[in-house]
Amino acid sequence: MKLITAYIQPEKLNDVKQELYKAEIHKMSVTNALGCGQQKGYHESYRGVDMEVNLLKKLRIEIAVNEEFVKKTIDAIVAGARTGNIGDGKIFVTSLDECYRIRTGETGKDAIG
Amino acid sequence: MKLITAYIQPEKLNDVKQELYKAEIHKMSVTNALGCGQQKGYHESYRGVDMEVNLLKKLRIEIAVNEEFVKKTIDAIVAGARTGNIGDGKIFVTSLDECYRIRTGETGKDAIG
Amino acid sequence: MKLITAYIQPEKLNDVKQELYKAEIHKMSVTNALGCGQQKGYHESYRGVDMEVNLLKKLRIEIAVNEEFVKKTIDAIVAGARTGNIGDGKIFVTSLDECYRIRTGETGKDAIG
Amino acid sequence: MLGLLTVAFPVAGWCGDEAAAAVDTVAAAATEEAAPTPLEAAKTELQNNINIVFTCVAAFLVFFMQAGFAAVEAGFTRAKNACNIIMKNVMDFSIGTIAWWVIGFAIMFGAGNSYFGGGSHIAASDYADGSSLNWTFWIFQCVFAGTAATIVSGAMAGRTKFTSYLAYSAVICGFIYPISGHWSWGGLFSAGEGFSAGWLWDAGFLDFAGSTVVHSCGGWLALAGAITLGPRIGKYGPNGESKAIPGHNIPLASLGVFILWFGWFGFNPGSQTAGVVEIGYIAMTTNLAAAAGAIGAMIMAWIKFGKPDTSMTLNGVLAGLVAITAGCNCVSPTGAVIIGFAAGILVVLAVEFIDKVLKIDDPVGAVSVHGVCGAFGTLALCFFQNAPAEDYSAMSQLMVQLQGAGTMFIWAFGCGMILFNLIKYTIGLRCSRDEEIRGLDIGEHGNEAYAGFQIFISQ
Amino acid sequence: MLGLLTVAFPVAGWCGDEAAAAVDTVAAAATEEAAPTPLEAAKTELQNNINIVFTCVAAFLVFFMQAGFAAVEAGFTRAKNACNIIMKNVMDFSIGTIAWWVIGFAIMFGAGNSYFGGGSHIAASDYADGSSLNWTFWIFQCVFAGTAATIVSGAMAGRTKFTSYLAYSAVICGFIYPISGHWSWGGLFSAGEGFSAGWLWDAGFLDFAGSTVVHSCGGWLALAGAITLGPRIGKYGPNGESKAIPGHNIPLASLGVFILWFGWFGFNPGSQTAGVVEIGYIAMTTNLAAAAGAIGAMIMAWIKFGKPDTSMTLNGVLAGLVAITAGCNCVSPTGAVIIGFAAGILVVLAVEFIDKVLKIDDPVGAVSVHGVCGAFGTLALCFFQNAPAEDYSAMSQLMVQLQGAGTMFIWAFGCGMILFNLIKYTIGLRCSRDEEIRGLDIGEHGNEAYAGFQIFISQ
Amino acid sequence: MLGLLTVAFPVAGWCGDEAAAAVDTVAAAATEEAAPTPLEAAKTELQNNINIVFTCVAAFLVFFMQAGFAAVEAGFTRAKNACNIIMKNVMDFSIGTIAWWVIGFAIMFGAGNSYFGGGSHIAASDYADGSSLNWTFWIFQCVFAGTAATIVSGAMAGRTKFTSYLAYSAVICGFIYPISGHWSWGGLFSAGEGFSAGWLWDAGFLDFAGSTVVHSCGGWLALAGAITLGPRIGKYGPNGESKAIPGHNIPLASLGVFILWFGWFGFNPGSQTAGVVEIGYIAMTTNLAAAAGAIGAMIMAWIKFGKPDTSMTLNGVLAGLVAITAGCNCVSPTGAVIIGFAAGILVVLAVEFIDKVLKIDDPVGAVSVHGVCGAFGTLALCFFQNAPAEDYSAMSQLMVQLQGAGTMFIWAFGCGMILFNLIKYTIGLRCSRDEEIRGLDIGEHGNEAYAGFQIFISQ
Ligand SMILES: Nc1ncnc2c1ncn2[C@@H]1O[C@H](COP(=O)(O)OP(=O)(O)O)[C@@H](O)[C@H]1O
Ligand SMILES: Nc1ncnc2c1ncn2[C@@H]1O[C@H](COP(=O)(O)OP(=O)(O)O)[C@@H](O)[C@H]1O
Ligand SMILES: Nc1ncnc2c1ncn2[C@@H]1O[C@H](COP(=O)(O)OP(=O)(O)O)[C@@H](O)[C@H]1O
Repeated sequence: MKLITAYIQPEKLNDVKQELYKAEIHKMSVTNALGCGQQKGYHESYRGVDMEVNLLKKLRIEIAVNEEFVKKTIDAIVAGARTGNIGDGKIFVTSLDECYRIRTGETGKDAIG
Repeated sequence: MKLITAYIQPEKLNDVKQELYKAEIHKMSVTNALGCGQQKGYHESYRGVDMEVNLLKKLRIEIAVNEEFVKKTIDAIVAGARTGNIGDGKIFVTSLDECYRIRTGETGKDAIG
Repeated sequence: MKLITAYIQPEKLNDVKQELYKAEIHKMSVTNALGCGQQKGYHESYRGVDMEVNLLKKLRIEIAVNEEFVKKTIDAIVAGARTGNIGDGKIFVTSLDECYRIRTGETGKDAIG
Repeated sequence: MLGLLTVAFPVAGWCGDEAAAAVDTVAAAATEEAAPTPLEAAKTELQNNINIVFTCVAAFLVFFMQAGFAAVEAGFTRAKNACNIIMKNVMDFSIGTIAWWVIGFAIMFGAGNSYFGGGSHIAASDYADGSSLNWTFWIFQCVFAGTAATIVSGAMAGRTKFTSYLAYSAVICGFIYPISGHWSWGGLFSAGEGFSAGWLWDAGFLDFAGSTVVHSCGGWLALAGAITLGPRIGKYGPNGESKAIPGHNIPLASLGVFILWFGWFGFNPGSQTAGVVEIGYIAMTTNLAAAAGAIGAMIMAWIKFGKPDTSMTLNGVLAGLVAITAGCNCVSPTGAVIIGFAAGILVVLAVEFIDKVLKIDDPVGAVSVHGVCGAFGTLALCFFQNAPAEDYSAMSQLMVQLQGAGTMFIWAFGCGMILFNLIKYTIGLRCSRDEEIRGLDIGEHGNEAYAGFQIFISQ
Repeated sequence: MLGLLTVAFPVAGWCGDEAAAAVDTVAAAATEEAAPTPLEAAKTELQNNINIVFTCVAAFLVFFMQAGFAAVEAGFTRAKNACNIIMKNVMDFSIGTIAWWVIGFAIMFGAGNSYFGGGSHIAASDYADGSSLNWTFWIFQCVFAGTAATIVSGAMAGRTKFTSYLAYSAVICGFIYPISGHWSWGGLFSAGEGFSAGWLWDAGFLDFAGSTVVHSCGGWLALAGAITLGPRIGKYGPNGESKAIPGHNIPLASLGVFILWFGWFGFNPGSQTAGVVEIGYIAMTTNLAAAAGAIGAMIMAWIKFGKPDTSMTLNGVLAGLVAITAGCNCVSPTGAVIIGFAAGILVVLAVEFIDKVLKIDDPVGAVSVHGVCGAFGTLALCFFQNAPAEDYSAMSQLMVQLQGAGTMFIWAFGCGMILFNLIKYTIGLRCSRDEEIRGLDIGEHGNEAYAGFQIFISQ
Repeated sequence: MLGLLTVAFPVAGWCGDEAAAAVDTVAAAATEEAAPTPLEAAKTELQNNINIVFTCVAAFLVFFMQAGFAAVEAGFTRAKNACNIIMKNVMDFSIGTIAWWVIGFAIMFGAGNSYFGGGSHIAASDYADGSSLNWTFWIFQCVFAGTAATIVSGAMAGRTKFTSYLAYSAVICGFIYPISGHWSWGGLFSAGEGFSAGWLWDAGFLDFAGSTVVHSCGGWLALAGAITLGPRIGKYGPNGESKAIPGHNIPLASLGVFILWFGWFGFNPGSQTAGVVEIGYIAMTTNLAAAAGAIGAMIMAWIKFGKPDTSMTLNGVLAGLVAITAGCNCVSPTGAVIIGFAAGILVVLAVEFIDKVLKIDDPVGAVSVHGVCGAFGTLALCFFQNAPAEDYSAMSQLMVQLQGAGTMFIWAFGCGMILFNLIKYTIGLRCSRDEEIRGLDIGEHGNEAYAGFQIFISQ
């Protein structure tokens, strides 16, 4: 089992969700995040004082999947989130040792879906 | 060492906290999240236009523990969060390679508690 | 590749960012979090009813790095975040199996930077 | 005509017995009135226009208090119920206005006996020639009725079914408030034969701008509502200990309190319904009491809880305002300060008592502010008369005031218990558990108050 | 002089033909006027001061509606555009005030013929001796012009270039509004020779406080703006289906609606520009219509969408207020309730129709509230006259009203299409795609409305 | 009596020498006064009631400015200090009201010499027969004192100990403001023998509604406070470079600015303390200056920072209003536009200068808006007189104005430095570092302003 964590542009969430649905991945968790990377920030100013904003608004998506779904999931995220512009985001994959469904007590592969 | 990540219903936080205290687990971090899974969303409408809300409010709890605490922790979360209804949430367990306490520089098992 | 997750005091973000820049680590993602640990909470009261607040405001930083950067990153975070007071925070390190850059499709070491 | 006016509205009525005499005088004035000289006629006409201008503006200010109530109540409760609170505030005034127009005004000021009006003025149909103040009086009284109605929503916040709340609104503005209002204020407006002052007015009951008539009425109804509903989920722990459920937007609530303070300058001076020298005096006592109320509540909260609590201090302002309302025209400036200060202290104690001892969940403190401080102010005015008549006796006035305040408690609380229980066992008073947990905004309205904002909801 | 005053401002003008007669009477009055007796002179002077006081206060209330518009529009749109909406509301009034001072007032009330003023009063230079109401009239009309201007910003929210919006503001307050305003209201202010009432006034067109003159004017301009701009990104799906883009702060919007309701008590009764008995009547009809509008919209939304929608109910209040504006002085109380209720229903249907059928993106419903309900109210008053003249014919009045409302549609919508397209093809009307996605606050102003708050922006 | 009234309050005093003459005239009028005819008596009485109505309403509007200040200051600072700012605004007015009642009013308007009053009217005890305006005058002046007091809180936001702030509030309303106020305005209210106009009034100093007396007073006190406190943690970087600490709620701040603009229609026209034709004129100049101020600040910010900054534009509105306050009754419309526009430009420069050059941390710009623009407006009025007397000399008036504005700077800044340093070295002026970092809401009040909202606090 893998845990897939992706940072994407906020306005791409709907597209990503749709691609995931197409790939029959229906479960995920989303968090608000701020990111900095290659994407240039922008300047705000407040009362005449300049501020460089380099923590940009991003969304963090977390999806736990069984091995056979890893590629499908990553492809779906890329399909939904890619614009080709700097700032499109990253996908991180880590190993998931165990997974429990709180409601039923199921574990492992059964619990993920 | 393991990193335990749980998604629970927001209103269950206090119960989970209490169960964790009973199990003598006093450390955790909590984030706001939105989740979708088997739980059905609901409909909002705004000015006559229907919107299906399928990202539901959840809380994400992260707890780093030593091996001997893993089961206790998971049991405590389940005890606090289970209602038996769809949407109770998931628990994910990953391996933690290392842990540092910023204040003291301690590492590993000592740093976790 | 490692995924470094740190919880720090919110007001230390700028210092941590600066130390990371000095160490030439320019990428990270930040989330709002609440934490409880050894640090004592404080009391709020509302309309005469006391509330103990033991989930304190923290920031969660996530940085994916190649092995050779792990120590530098941790040192930088510690340098920026340590005050010596309880509540300075924790750093967790997990293994990263894979990393993708959405924009280009690059993977692994190339994708991280 | 000016005679009629200045008598029928207790201009500078420092003391009680004038009130009792008023209705007779009106009758007398009607017969005495000889042909006025051109100067007198002109003066009457102009003064009447001055009165209309001031009373109209005051009515607008009182209307604006609706915004204040909405903001205070929304700010002091949770984000997930904010749309619902707002809808309640918009709708209680809207439905209340219509109920007032159809029947409420008729019951309060129409022809009738000293217990009940209703013999004329239904739907404002035969109203036009009633008085020189005319329609201005109607709108001024309409916004007063709306104030009584809106007080309740705060105490019932976060768990009431919306349809039930709508039903309640119509009944209070159409019946409960105007009936008891007639007893104290029915004599303010007389169109001659067939009209009668209320029995409390006749008894010499003093309540210039409505500490009892408006605020206690709303406050005791709120008490009945909060009791019938029961507390919000999570408000009391397993051992009955009170838990804090903090309000989500204190800046909004404070804006609401400032709006209410502002509106009270219409409520109290406007109750003079005349543009005369007394309105400045009333504005002064009103302001002194509000300021003293804030100070009293802040100090009391500081002593009891260790820190100067914001929401208690804001309640203190309102407590001072409610308490001075009955006597704003007749107490001395020093009296106003004392009444306000005491009300500020009282509201802190009352909130604690109701919350921790009675274990009644009143999210915004409506019962303490409007019920308790309203009754307190009604009684307190006896001891701080600015210029009492020679034969004035504080104790005998106190008896009358006790009678008035007590009657209101029995009437409003009683009606409230009957009404809310009726609703409870017919259409149902409380929303479902799930709806309450998710928030009434989504459950009742399918809306969200702060779309996009990340809000931590663990309660 | 008092004669002039009470005639020139249609005091209690229940019906239409008085209006037509007014200008002649003014002329007549000017010649007839013999030396007034000292009593008459004193009375005139005092009544004039009463009028000034009331009209000034009313002007202040109407000014305060700017705050209401800003809050409603900000609350009903997304957080990322909140600074921009606010800047638009501040600047349209500011630029509008200056444009009004330089040329607008002159065009609307200056010397001229029945189609166009402008022959005097530029920059208030030669204005001082114009009328007994004098400067009070100027400020009252200034805030009216500001109201017409600010209506548009809501319909164009979230995608308009800021500079273009500034340009638009100057044109509407300097030209579009005063020209059409002159047709209906030019005759309100006459300094004698060389001045002329407008042709719609002469035709007997009734629009007491501006359902058509102010609100429809703004509403149809808003329609032109929304059409020319096109919808916000993401408002319509690939198949043209409408998507909801929820407002970010409903409590703020509701505060705005209460402020507008409050301000309307300046707008409608203030249009009497006199402190007389009628202002109370107008306040009553205004309040009844607003309440009925809320009820109508709530019921309609409940029926159509299954739940009582908050933002629609708030729109219902405004719909009732806009609709009663034209006839607030002349319809019966029952008429006011009916007009308000119908407007509440109408606004829900109009919002749906414009959004789902015409597919025009009007984020706050400005076209439905001000355009549609303004026109509706202008026509509806024909059928609910409180005390019509003997020879009054609703149908013939309806023809006149149709002429007035229709003319306004052609004028305002036409001017709007020309103006906005001119801007579109010169300085550009719409901001860039990137700017729109990130939000106008950062793009246009480099500011953030809620610094520090975590806001989920997936739209 | 009417004579007394119209002289004692500078009705239409376009120019300075009338003021100097006023006190003598009052004395003269008192002796001359023969028995008035019935008509004269009636006219005096009615006009007096008109004045009371208008002045009361104006006082209510000025009171409402407290809500505006609270909203502006809360919105322009960080969320973690919002409860604290609100408590300061509620309490400075509350404590200020009581201090004003006890001693402030007596010092400013009681019997005394031209430097100091205080010989009567303590706690409003012997006040009743003072003047025909009576209590209305008291409440109007009370809310003015509250305005001066509340200005300071914004400049000291985010780091001041709450108890210290309470102490300060009592001193300013009880002593600092009334003493200097007596110099310019003591002559507004004379009860005959033993009363004396202030020396600045005698010198012909013109400050109709308080650019200097109220706003500069507050502004220079704010300067002293901000200097004594030092900047907020994180406001200046290691090399002294200024950092932005963005306000957390710009929509709230903008609502505050609209409320202030609205309230200023009480502040300026109300200073006429009479319901006469001039109030419309004053409303017009006030509005023109506010609008021009917004435009001036927006343009200047656009030029200097590349984009039209929202908070600067909002400050521009206030700058225009503060600047016109001194001369609102005597400058020409064009003059009002110029003064407002210049103040808008000036405020942007002043904010930058104070922030970046002087390195004084004034979170909301109170010093620039009230201090700098108040002084500017006081001087500027010399050059834009609408109808100057034949022998009027702008330069000699300027000398008087410089004397008045300069005196106020020395007085208010001096008193402020003494007072704040006294507090600093006794009870302490600044809260602890930890408290400041966590936010004063939790530290001082144990409250949270936005419970549940996720707020990113890295500053
Ligand atoms: N090494 C990293 N660790 C954590 N988050 C990262 C890392 N690299 C990128 N991110 C996240 O991905 C977002 C996009 O990255 P960026 O470098 O701006 O664009 P791109 O990936 O297209 O080159 C960042 O804002 C950040 O949130
Ligand atoms: N595979 C997954 N990856 C990430 N988050 C998940 C996954 N499955 C469930 N979740 C989280 O757990 C929550 C509850 O899951 P859901 O399927 O609705 O209920 P249940 O687990 O009771 O069947 C979801 O809202 C989501 O936040
Ligand atoms: N075992 C853990 N699991 C998850 N989060 C932790 C853990 N220990 C600490 N944290 C996070 O680190 C923060 C600081 O920890 P705390 O124990 O208060 O101080 P310190 O680490 O200085 O002893 C906590 O508020 C929490 O967010």
